[in-house]
Amino acid sequence: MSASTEARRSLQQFLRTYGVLILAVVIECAIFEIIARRQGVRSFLSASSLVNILNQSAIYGVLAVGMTFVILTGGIDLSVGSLIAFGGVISALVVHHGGEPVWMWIVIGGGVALLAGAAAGGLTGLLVTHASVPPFIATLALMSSLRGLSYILAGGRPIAPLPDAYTFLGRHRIGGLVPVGVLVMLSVFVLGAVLLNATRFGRHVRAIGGNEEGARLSGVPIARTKWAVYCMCSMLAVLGGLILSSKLGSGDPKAGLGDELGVIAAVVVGGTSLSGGRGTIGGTFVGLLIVSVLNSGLNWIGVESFGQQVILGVVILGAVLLDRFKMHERG
Amino acid sequence: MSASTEARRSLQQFLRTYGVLILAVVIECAIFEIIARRQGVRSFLSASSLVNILNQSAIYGVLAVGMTFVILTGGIDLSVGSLIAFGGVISALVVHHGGEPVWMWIVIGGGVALLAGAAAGGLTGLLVTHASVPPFIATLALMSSLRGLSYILAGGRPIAPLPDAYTFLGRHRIGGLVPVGVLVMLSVFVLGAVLLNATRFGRHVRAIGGNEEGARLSGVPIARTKWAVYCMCSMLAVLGGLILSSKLGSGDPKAGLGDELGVIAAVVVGGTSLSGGRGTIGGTFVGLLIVSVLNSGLNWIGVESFGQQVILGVVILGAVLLDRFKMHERG
Amino acid sequence: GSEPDAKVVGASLLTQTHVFYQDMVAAMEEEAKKQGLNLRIQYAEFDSSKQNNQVETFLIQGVDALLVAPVDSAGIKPVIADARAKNVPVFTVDIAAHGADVVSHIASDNRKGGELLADYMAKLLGEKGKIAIIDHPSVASVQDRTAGFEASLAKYPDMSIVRRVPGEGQRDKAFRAAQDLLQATSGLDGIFAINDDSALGALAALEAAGLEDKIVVLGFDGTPEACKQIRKGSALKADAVQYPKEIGRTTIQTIAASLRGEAVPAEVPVDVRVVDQASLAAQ
Amino acid sequence: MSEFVLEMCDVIKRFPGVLALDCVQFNLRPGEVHCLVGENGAGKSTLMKILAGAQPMDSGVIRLSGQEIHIRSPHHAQQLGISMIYQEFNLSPFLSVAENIFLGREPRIGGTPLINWSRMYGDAREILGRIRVGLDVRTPVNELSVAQQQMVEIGKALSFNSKLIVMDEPSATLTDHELAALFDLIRTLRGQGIGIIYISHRLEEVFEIGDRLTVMRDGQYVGTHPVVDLNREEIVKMMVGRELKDEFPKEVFEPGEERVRVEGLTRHGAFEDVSFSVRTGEIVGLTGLVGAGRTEVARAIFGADRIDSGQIFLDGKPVTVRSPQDAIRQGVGLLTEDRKGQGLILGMTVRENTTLANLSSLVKFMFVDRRAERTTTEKFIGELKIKTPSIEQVVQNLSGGNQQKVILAKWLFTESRLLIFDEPTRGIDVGAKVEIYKLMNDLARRGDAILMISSELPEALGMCDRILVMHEGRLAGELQREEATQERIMHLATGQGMPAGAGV
Ligand SMILES: Nc1ncnc2c1ncn2[C@@H]1O[C@H](COP(=O)(O)OP(=O)(O)OP(=O)(O)O)[C@@H](O)[C@H]1O
Ligand SMILES: Nc1ncnc2c1ncn2[C@@H]1O[C@H](COP(=O)(O)OP(=O)(O)OP(=O)(O)O)[C@@H](O)[C@H]1O
Ligand SMILES: [Mg+2]
Ligand SMILES: [Mg+2]
Repeated sequence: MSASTEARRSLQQFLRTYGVLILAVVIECAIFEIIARRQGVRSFLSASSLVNILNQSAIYGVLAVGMTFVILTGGIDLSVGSLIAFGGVISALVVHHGGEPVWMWIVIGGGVALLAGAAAGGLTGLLVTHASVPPFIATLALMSSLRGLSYILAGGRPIAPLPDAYTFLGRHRIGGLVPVGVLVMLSVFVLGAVLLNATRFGRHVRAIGGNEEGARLSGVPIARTKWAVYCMCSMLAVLGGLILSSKLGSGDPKAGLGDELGVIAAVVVGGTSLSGGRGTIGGTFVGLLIVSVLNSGLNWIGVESFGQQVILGVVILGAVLLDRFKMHERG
Repeated sequence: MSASTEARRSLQQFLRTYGVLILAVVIECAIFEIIARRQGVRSFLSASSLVNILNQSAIYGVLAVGMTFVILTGGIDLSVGSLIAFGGVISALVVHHGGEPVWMWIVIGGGVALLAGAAAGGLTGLLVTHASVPPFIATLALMSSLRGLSYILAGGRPIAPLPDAYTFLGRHRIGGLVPVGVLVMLSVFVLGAVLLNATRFGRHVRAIGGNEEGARLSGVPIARTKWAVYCMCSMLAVLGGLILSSKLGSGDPKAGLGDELGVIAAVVVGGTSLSGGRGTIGGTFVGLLIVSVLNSGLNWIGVESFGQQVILGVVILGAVLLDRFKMHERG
Repeated sequence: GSEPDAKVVGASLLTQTHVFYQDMVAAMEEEAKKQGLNLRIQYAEFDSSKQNNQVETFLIQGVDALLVAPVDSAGIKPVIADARAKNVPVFTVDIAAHGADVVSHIASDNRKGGELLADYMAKLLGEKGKIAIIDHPSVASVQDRTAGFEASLAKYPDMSIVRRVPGEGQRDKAFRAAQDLLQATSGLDGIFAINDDSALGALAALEAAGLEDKIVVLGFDGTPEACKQIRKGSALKADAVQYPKEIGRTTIQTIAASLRGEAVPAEVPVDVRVVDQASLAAQ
Repeated sequence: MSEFVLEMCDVIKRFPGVLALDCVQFNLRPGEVHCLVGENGAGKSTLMKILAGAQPMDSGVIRLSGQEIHIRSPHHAQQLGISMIYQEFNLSPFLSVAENIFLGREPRIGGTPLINWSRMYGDAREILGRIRVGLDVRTPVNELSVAQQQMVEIGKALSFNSKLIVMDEPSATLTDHELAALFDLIRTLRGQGIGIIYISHRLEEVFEIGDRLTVMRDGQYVGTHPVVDLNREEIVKMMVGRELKDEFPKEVFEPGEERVRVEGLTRHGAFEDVSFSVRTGEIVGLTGLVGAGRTEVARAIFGADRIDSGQIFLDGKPVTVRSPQDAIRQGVGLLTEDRKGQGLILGMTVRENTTLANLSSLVKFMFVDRRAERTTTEKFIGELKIKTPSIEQVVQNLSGGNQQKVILAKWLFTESRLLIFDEPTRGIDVGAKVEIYKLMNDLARRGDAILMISSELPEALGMCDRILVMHEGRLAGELQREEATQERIMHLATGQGMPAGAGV
């Protein structure tokens, strides 16, 4: 089979699988555009607004890729919200107390934060694989402890000021146009898709989620694979935290509160099964768009806070239902 | 076998299964007592303090029983925190706008709130059984929507003042000693245990969690059973909300924020498996004690908020680990 | 930590996560040491049930006075009644308790702060312009701030509130909301952020969008980080300042006086002022 | 160098309440097929799981080509050249056939971590070709039938270049066609010097393919003999510990009223226009090749799947069966072919599984009568000779055959008057099979109707009054007990129409 046929086939496959969800994104955009016009605010579908949506979804996006892997193994990670804060606080601490040259300390700070994230993920992985603690509980415990630790490390308040260079990752736009954060997110998605679809590791992740005992008996290294998945997810959460703290120019221990649920929602709306084994990175991207467009759009047309919560719930449900009905119709 | 041998056997069984967790509660108490003595505050282990702990765990307890059933079917309910607020707000609204006789309106308010809870649970059940939406997502959506709705209903701020009689459920002590809330909680536990262990419904719940397809092919009414379980869990959450709003004498739309995770933690620490099928109401009670004693104890010895979060995570993990090691040693 | 016969004051405060409260608590602890009081502090973290439990715990442990910053101004009433039944005097700080028997309430007026900021905004913008609010409407004190702001802004016919976006009082959420706001709304002139975390989030969004010269931000609380930005001449022009340290100090002084048997006023207002670059430079 | 590729000496394995292996001996020569037989729960699978690294042993010595080895994990066992086809499936449902075959050993492009897809698909096709299975290697395995999954398992075991292959009841889900392919393959492997351990409850297979035979009973080693030295009766006696007179104790009863009749039953894609009837006191067989749609028909009658058209009559009255619950209420029971996935609640006890489908009969004043439940369960354990330490044992811990008996007990307890048995004796030892057949006689005598799906032709021929044969979703024909032969059934099952000399 030639590469182009192969590519066409997988595009068709993608549309067949995610067409409904992509439609949901389109419907969202249309609704917001119509309301925006009525209200006389700026057009929702302008290029700058779309870049803005992508830019805002950078953090969720980076997290969602890691979460997809975790959920594919049949696990879950509730600690990512706290890791956003943890990562930001650690890197801000290093940079705040570091001196010249600023660039070096920023790199060191980011590195230390990523290492700390890897340690946290490693701990989760260890608990899940070697002590068979359910991931829900292991990461719930970590969520609480890491949040408390972030506050303690930061002394309860955001760490600032930080040098201007610190905002590169979050605010810089390459050519004045494409935000660095968006590029980082897109790279993470591409790498994630390659890792999941084209490597042995990706096969193993899926196999574990589909039938863990079967995978074990087939010689799949369960412990090592899961461990790597939790490490990866935690490091990506820290990366998200670095982007956020760079956007804000401060290391905020309150950051990311409650974000774990939003990220999980995006992944599941994108068609990944919470019982593991089934799901794709492409689906996660579409799920992310549904949630991000919604969040931005509601702010755009000025829905107040309480109404936003009601609508968020309804839309999550609507998207999942839409997807379910498609499945029913097919099978 | 005589009834007393039977009873002794099941007590032995209980101790074998939960001995380690009960030990954890004892250790917690001992540590808090030692620290309290050092600090020169009053003894943690006084009768009034223990009644206080039970009283404070009444709301979590009522919720935890419902959550145990949901988790036993292999589901999860993230909406219970919002239902606490929702129930309190609705009943407070009714009482606030109702007139004389106060008692009648309190009963009506409670009834309406419970019905609203049943409706919410019924919706979840419907989504889970007939549209096969994963419970995590269905209840996550409901969690968001119900929270928003509670704020909107309450106009963003607690509903008050309410008549004094409203505080009966939450504050009255029978004979000046035993809080009504504690009695309610204990009854819910006893009824829950009977329902789970001695009825067909309870058997069906565990069968569904153990192997849903197998249960269906054995004639277990899957949809009806699950539906009932979600209704029950939601109504119990509303009952918890009624107790809370009665304690506070107001209907607070902020109430119960994040409590879903604490309740799930208590249930899982008590040995119920998140994948369904395995767990007991007795275990949930012990799990509840572990979490409640911890919360009370940390307040008692005056640990500040950040430290509490760190310790909460560590203790949840510790309790689950303790339990796991026991299992390893046996099996 | 104090001598064994020191009077014990149990405090259940709204949160430990706000800089305002951290500053207030620092001053309280310092003053308590001076006054020879044993101050035990708990934080409810916006959870009325938890606050209820904390107050009950204090009552069982036996304290000589209770200090509360209520999560739920109405819902605190029953436990305050319990305390009164045990003859424990109750004081509230920052947030009032509705209809409860409280010895004294020490706070600065959130509503007043909002009013002052509206006037400042009017002055800054020449009494005309479109304003947006970074809101957090589930918190009572925030509701007072925005109510004051709105009421006072109504005096200026050419000024209007065109948007309210939710920032949850958190920097990251406020940042996101402000970005959407800036994208959606053209011709915006000013932003009122309900606390300094929201203001700093909005400021970051303005800077990221390159709009820091076009739109002004007003904040609330006067945290050191915000003051630094104001002093620097950023888009954050002014803050309503509540002087948390003064509130903390006054609170403990009031409690100490009351415990000594002195009469204390039922309301102890602490000044709210607006600080801007000029007034900060003058300090 | 030892003459044996494998020696297992004095292997002991204890489970809570069970001594599963009590000083067991086993050895294997290169290029031989060594059959392992024994009653259900004798410890065959346990011994093999130890060999494959899936479970640790308590004590004992394992030597591979004379070298003592300590097997740490399934992965380690594979590296040592031991591969295993488990009694229960271990495929990953959402991965394709090829991905499953090469799981854990995916071919890579050069030194990169990237998978070499074309090689993987090619190799998978080649392996399946060797066992004459024409599957699309890209199909996710959850879309395959049980038999197809079994073939994938076999393909997977072949893909290792192993010194020895363990096959734990590979034939249980196969029909003769696939079995023939499997045996050809085994002969080829034997020719290549590969040692094969073959576990089966079908003794005819032992005679067809086996070189030597080891018998186990109750966790103990009974003995090892060349197959040619033994006859069927001797093996059975070693296994069961006594003589078995009649392997198919068929009793014929005068059929009564029509219990069930289906007319024009159709579910598109699964079966079309199926019509037949079963009368009380009758045992009717339903056979066919793998994938003929027998299971689907059974599920449709039981209300587990919807039907597109057609009508079901019970006792002459047209009925609509909306769900299994509905079916049970109307006196229909279905013993499923997939015990792990559909037959049992693995985490529940023997007692709870036994009573699950008819719990309502034990309810007194809203509560389940524990005492009655216990006596009921104990009665069935006795009647079916279920080997379990107690009624409170979790069924997960029972041997495969004993699990099957628990499912049987469950359906007996419902007192259904139409019982559909889908491969009821799969994985059941010869002794127990006879017990089950006797039970079927008892049911028929009582006036129940039985529809038995079976891929084992001797069983169908031995026990059924009539045999229905399906071919590609349609009824290809019906044979009376007297006229049925293996050849005639195969003729129908392979779609060659009604054989000469047989009429309905
Ligand atoms: N994980 C386990 N826990 C407890 N007991 C077990 C476990 N696995 C097997 N057993 C017990 O060990 C014994 C041997 O079981 P095994 O599965 O090896 O039998 P088998 O010979 O393979 O039987 P079958 O022919 O039915 O497959 C049985 O009594 C079984 O109940
Ligand atoms: N889950 C599934 N998804 C798609 N097709 C399936 C599925 N299960 C079975 N089939 C197909 O349905 C048809 C009949 O199934 P099945 O093999 O169960 O019939 P059967 O006659 O009962 O065979 P056996 O009992 O020997 O397995 C086959 O073509 C099979 O491939
Ligand atoms: Mg076996
Ligand atoms: Mg079949």
